[in-house]
Amino acid sequence: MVAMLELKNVEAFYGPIRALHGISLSVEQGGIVTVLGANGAGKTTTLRAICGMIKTTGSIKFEGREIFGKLTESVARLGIAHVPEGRGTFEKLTTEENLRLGAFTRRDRNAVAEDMDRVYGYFPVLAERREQQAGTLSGGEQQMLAIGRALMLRPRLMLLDEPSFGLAPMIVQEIFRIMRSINENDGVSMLLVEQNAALAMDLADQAFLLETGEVVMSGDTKTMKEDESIRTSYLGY
Amino acid sequence: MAVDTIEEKLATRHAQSQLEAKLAFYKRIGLIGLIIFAVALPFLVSDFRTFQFTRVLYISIAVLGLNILSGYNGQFSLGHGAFIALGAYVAAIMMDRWGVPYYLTIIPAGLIGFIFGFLIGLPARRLEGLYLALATFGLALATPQILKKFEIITMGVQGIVVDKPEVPFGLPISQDQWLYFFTLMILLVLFWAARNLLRARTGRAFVAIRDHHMAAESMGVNAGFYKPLAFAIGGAYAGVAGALATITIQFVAPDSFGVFLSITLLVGSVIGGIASIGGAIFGGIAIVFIPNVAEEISKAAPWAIYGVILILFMYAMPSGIMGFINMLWRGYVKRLLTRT
Amino acid sequence: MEIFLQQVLSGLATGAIYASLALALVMIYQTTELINFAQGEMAMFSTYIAWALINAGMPYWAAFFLTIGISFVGGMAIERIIIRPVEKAPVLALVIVFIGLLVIFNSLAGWLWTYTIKEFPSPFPVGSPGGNTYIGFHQLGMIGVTLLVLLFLYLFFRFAPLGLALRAVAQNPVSSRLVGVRVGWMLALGWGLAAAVGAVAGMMVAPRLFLDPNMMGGVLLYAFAAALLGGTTSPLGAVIGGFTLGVLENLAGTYIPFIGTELKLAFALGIIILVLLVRPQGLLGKKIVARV
Amino acid sequence: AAEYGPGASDSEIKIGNTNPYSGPASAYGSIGTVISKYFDKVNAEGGINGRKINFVTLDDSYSPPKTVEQVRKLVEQEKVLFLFQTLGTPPNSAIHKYMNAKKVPQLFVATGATKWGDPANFPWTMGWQPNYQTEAAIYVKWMLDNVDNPKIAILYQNDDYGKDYLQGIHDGLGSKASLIVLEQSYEVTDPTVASQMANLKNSGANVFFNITTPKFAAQAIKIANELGWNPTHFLNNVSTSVGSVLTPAGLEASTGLISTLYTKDATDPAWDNDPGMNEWREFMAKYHPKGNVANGFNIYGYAVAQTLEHVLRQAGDNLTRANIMKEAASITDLRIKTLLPGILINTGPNDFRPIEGMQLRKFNGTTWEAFGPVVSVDTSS
Amino acid sequence: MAIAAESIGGTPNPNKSFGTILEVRDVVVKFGGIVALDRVSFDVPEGLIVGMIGPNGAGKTTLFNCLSRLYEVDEGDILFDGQSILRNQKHQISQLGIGRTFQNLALFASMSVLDNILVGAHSGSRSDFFSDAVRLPWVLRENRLSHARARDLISTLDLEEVAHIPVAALPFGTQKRVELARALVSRPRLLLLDEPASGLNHKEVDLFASLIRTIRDQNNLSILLVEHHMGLVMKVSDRVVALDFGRKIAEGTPAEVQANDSVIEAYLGTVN
Ligand SMILES: Nc1ncnc2c1ncn2[C@@H]1O[C@H](COP(=O)(O)OP(=O)(O)OP(=O)(O)O)[C@@H](O)[C@H]1O
Ligand SMILES: Nc1ncnc2c1ncn2[C@@H]1O[C@H](COP(=O)(O)OP(=O)(O)OP(=O)(O)O)[C@@H](O)[C@H]1O
Ligand SMILES: [Mg+2]
Ligand SMILES: [Mg+2]
Repeated sequence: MVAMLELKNVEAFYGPIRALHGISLSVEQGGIVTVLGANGAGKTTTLRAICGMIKTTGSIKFEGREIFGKLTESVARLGIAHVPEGRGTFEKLTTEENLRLGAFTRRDRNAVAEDMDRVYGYFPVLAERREQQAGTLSGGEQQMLAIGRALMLRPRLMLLDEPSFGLAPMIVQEIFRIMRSINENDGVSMLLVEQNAALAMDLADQAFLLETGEVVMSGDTKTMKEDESIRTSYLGY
Repeated sequence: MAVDTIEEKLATRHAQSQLEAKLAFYKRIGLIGLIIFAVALPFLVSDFRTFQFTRVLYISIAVLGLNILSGYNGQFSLGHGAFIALGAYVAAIMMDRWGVPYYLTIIPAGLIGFIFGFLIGLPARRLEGLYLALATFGLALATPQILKKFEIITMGVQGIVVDKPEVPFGLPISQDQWLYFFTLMILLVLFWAARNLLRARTGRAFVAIRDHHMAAESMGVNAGFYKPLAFAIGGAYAGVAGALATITIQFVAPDSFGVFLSITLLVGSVIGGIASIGGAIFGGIAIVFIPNVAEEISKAAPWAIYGVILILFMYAMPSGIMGFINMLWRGYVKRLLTRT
Repeated sequence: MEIFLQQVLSGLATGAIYASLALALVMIYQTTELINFAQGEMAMFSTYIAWALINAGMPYWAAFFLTIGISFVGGMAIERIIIRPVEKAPVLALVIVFIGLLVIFNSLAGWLWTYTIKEFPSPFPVGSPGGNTYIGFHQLGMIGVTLLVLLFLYLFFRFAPLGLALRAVAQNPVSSRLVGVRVGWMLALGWGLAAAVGAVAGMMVAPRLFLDPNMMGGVLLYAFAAALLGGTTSPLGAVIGGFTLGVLENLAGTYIPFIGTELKLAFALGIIILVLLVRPQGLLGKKIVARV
Repeated sequence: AAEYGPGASDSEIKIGNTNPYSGPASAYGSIGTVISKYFDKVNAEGGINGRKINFVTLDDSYSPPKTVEQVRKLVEQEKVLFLFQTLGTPPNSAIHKYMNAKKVPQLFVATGATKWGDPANFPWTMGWQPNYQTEAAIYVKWMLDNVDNPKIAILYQNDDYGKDYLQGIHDGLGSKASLIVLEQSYEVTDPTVASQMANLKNSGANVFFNITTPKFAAQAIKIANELGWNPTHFLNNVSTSVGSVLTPAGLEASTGLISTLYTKDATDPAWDNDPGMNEWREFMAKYHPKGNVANGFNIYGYAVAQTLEHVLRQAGDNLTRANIMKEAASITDLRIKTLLPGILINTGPNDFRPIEGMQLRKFNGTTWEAFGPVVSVDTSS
Repeated sequence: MAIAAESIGGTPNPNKSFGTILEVRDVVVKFGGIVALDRVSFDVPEGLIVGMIGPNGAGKTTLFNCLSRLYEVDEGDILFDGQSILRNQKHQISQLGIGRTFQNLALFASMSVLDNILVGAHSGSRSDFFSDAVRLPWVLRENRLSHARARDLISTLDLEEVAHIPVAALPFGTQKRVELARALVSRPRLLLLDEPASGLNHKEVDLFASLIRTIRDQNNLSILLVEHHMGLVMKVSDRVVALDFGRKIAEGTPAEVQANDSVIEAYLGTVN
């Protein structure tokens, strides 16, 4: 079985600065992989590299096809949804317009409408804020919006950059529940960057640990949880 | 960024500060060299060229004013020519009507530019981006019309002719050379002041407002004061430039101050590098010389060539000449750093 | 009273001129959140193309639609070829490129067709309804066409997902790409549509103003003001802004002796700025709030 | 033996000029172009007294500071013998003092302001065309003689040119200035003069002075017609071109316009077989094929260049600046074939106004018909 | 972060004086139909750290924005040191002694770290444009003082390496420290922190907890802390206020609030 997503030796650059020094990782079909690492380790950069948002070298394959060098929009059109760091809200549009844009590439109007209801079902507060200018939503509401917008794409692979960022504990639990259900019911694969390592490790099957742009440790989450250094740095027990 | 021991940290820091000192030294030498060159220039070229460079100097002063306003404070002005007009008329009227010597017109022109700038900056506080552009564009458009309307003061469309300043103290130089030095002196003072200002509390407040309006206020920056202040300072610089323009050209008329002047200033400012001090000089050079170059290339459609030059310039140096130089400089510093 | 009516109607007719170009500005604003200073000159250039086609013997309406098509493609080409290299440059660099385009089109038109004014035909009958001296068929037709363009833009932004995508691109190209919007093509589309709308404006105003390379130079500022007064995101606002401006300046010029005809533009702008001070989003614009 | 000032030699005479080839006044640029072409012709035919003309023409965008710069370049760097046909009142005002201080001729300037004919104060500056005030005075005089109970409305361009005409009308009316019921101005940047025209019509005037440049002239004529306003309509000389003003405005609407002309008009069928105009047409075809024959500037430029040619021929081998000025001030009864019959050029040490005569003409729907003699009004005050 | 970790844990603050520095009185804020704050009242005692929790959209940031005068209060009053701040304008707040950080970062993107922090010193300095332009001696002196203070904070918060780098290029966590330094440089008496720990990993949160307490103790600060990271809130807060739908639903010691039923229902969820 080919991996759904496979990165080989990926380097990434911000101008002349090299932020990734040859990352290799893969996400199985239907799998959930989490990427851990300290501030500035390169987690966000890894996700950006996959989406062609920054200058990269190396090989990135999606379902066996090379997507390296593709435009970001073409990557999205393959069914890869990205919940970006900083949420990427369309601040001047309404909540609903933000969600509609998530489904921009889709032509199945009825299903889109269903999905819209589904997202509102997940996050009732967004339904109440339908016509509100998205930039005035609270931080957490915008985070829900970002996740909702990604779901609207009906992706096959989700790249989630700290989905729990700024969310209240209850919503965090809710979101992880949703992710698990989407993964299990719809077979959506996920690449998850998350500071709440305990939750992430529970959800994911595989984990990669980044340090200054390199993978320093990887494995399935069960064994990783046993690791002493991971426990002290990321899990806190 | 992973430095392990205190010793290592101190060692890198020491190397870094040595390097900084060295670079600062280079910069200073470069600056002194430039000033010497500027002083020597009129002795190397003809009176006509000297006159052209005098224009470069006073236009640079106006561009610097615009840089402070638009580049540092982020208030986009399409009407900066209005302040030049103001300064120019203040000087012309003082000289022509009241017989005031030319050198006494500079400060009043600057002051009146300052006051008008502040007044115009007051409503501008509530206008952002395009709205401010429209308001200032309107100002630029109305300037010649207002000058024509108030004929009693401005002599209307006839304009005002003034005398060329004499060389003082029996110096053995030509009138054009004297005017150049006079303008250069004022320019140096104003550039020095701008540099101080922008590196200090006021300058930081300007940039803070540009970068994040609300955060700036929360840090105690009174945008309601600093925004008009930026207008006032921009206006004062342009006012001084206007007075110098009158003295250099010896003629003012409403048609010298149309919309195109304001647009030209903006073009110069962006080409030079809008958020920079040194860029203003390049802006002045660009404003005076690009049309000449365009004319050399094609007499038939010089403006088309001018447009092409502008576009190509922006392709090559989207952050202006100074932005480009800074990029090269940073590259050089980086190479120095990696060598050590 | 008669003069009042006369001035109001003449203001509406002139307002239609402002409104038609303002629509093009709104169109480009939706995709870039910028005003293209070259929009007027592009419209003028399109009108020359139409003029050349008509002079070569093409029937009016054929030339009309062909010109719209050429302008659409031309607008897209300009975006893809000239604007693209500075897409990511600072805003002011783009503004300078707009200014560059403005002077190039102006100068090119002067070079190709000289500065002598040219007559441009109107598709509408000569004269006026019932032989009245207030408003002619052409002015009425022009107002009608402006409203048609408005309707088209309204439907486009209201119902086509493309309309939403255009606005998204203007605000946040990065997020737009993440949801699969082809940003480059959207920008090109925006430019193409703006150029096409501009072409309609040019062909409608030329019979009134006469065709010359500076035909749109004066109109641009009015259109700019009209678009801001109405609210840059609202096509209807732009049209209302245009009509308001046309009537306002006429009445100011007629009834306020000190303002007279010299300062009527300055006065009208002053009023607009006062309105914007109270209502910064323009008459019909949606208020956009920034928060921390 | 030959005597030479700067810019002149056995083989060459270098002449400087500024014109707005760019900017809002760029329509005037065609004057500079046609003059260049005319000197191409002169040179192709052997030059003047064996010397080629080197005509250096620079762009000043109609902006006085730019003019000063370009003129200093011409005088100090290019070292031209003199300046010829520098265009526009503000640009010429800006260099007026400089030229006279430097004692460099500022010859046949392209503006109709009155101040260029002032040899006592500015002996190095000379105009060429009839000045605007003279023209205005001619209309006023005729109007006072021929219109009963006149009530005057005026539309003028709000700049030096328009104001000069306005001044001329006021001077011509003298104590009768109260006959003016309404004056309206427009800016060159205005899109249309519709509003002004409505007000002028509404003023109840029966006389209309139309002091506008071609585009606005065409608009004004057209709008007056649409408004059903039929005053005695005086159109200033600047905008009399049949091809590029009256035809766009509508020939029917233009019928009855009164103006003064001093040049012939290529689009006027009256001159279709005129030998002088045929010469000009040949020139246009051979040396300036891209030039628009409907554009009156091409006739104007041709005529003024011929005037200069005459002066230079007359100067012979004495090509000093002082002598150029002297020769320019001693023209008697020069006839230029593209000027109207009866218009003669005369200058003298105290007469720096080459063309002072004009002839009233009325548009009959196809052509300008002369009526009355060539008149000149003395405005030197 | 190389912060000395001595004062981790709930050791009581020796500077505690039990005066009240901030009183929020029946504050109401509405946005159209939404009532973002509904008669919220609570106090911040001098020298204490008050945590504020609540679901997303409960109105926490809105309250901060009222304290900064970025939002207008529809009803109610806010007293700082016994004086209503509602008469003050936004730029006067920092001068009163209230410093803050922002939930979504609000740094001056083009400026270096040092300059960002120096802007924070704006309200604590006096120089005007003229004295700046001609470099009057007292301005230079004042400038040296601000620089020294900024340098201090840069080293406390371990920002030396990046002091001259434009903040836009820094990782998120570093930017948060810059914001903290910028808020501290003007020596505020009340510090408002809006989700300072979001985006930090577990270890970093721990370090941050000790940092807050150290800063509080060294500067005699009072702190109002909005945070979703319950571990942090529980560890550092002396008192906790909980909001839901703009209403205060609980107030008390961390333990009390954590055990409160409505808080569990609205905010914490059952699993925690
Ligand atoms: N826009 C940028 N310009 C320059 N450098 C950048 C930029 N964004 C990130 N970097 C650098 O790239 C490196 C990796 O950053 P990245 O954002 O991928 O980290 P991260 O692991 O996501 O951290 P965090 O937990 O803070 O989100 C950092 O050293 C950072 O300074
Ligand atoms: N300017 C505004 N216009 C309209 N609604 C607003 C505005 N600002 C805030 N709101 C609404 O008020 C409510 C409170 O927002 P606030 O940002 O205070 O929430 P919060 O408690 O800080 O939430 P979070 O934990 O997600 O940051 C939200 O529902 C938000 O949508
Ligand atoms: Mg990240
Ligand atoms: Mg919040």
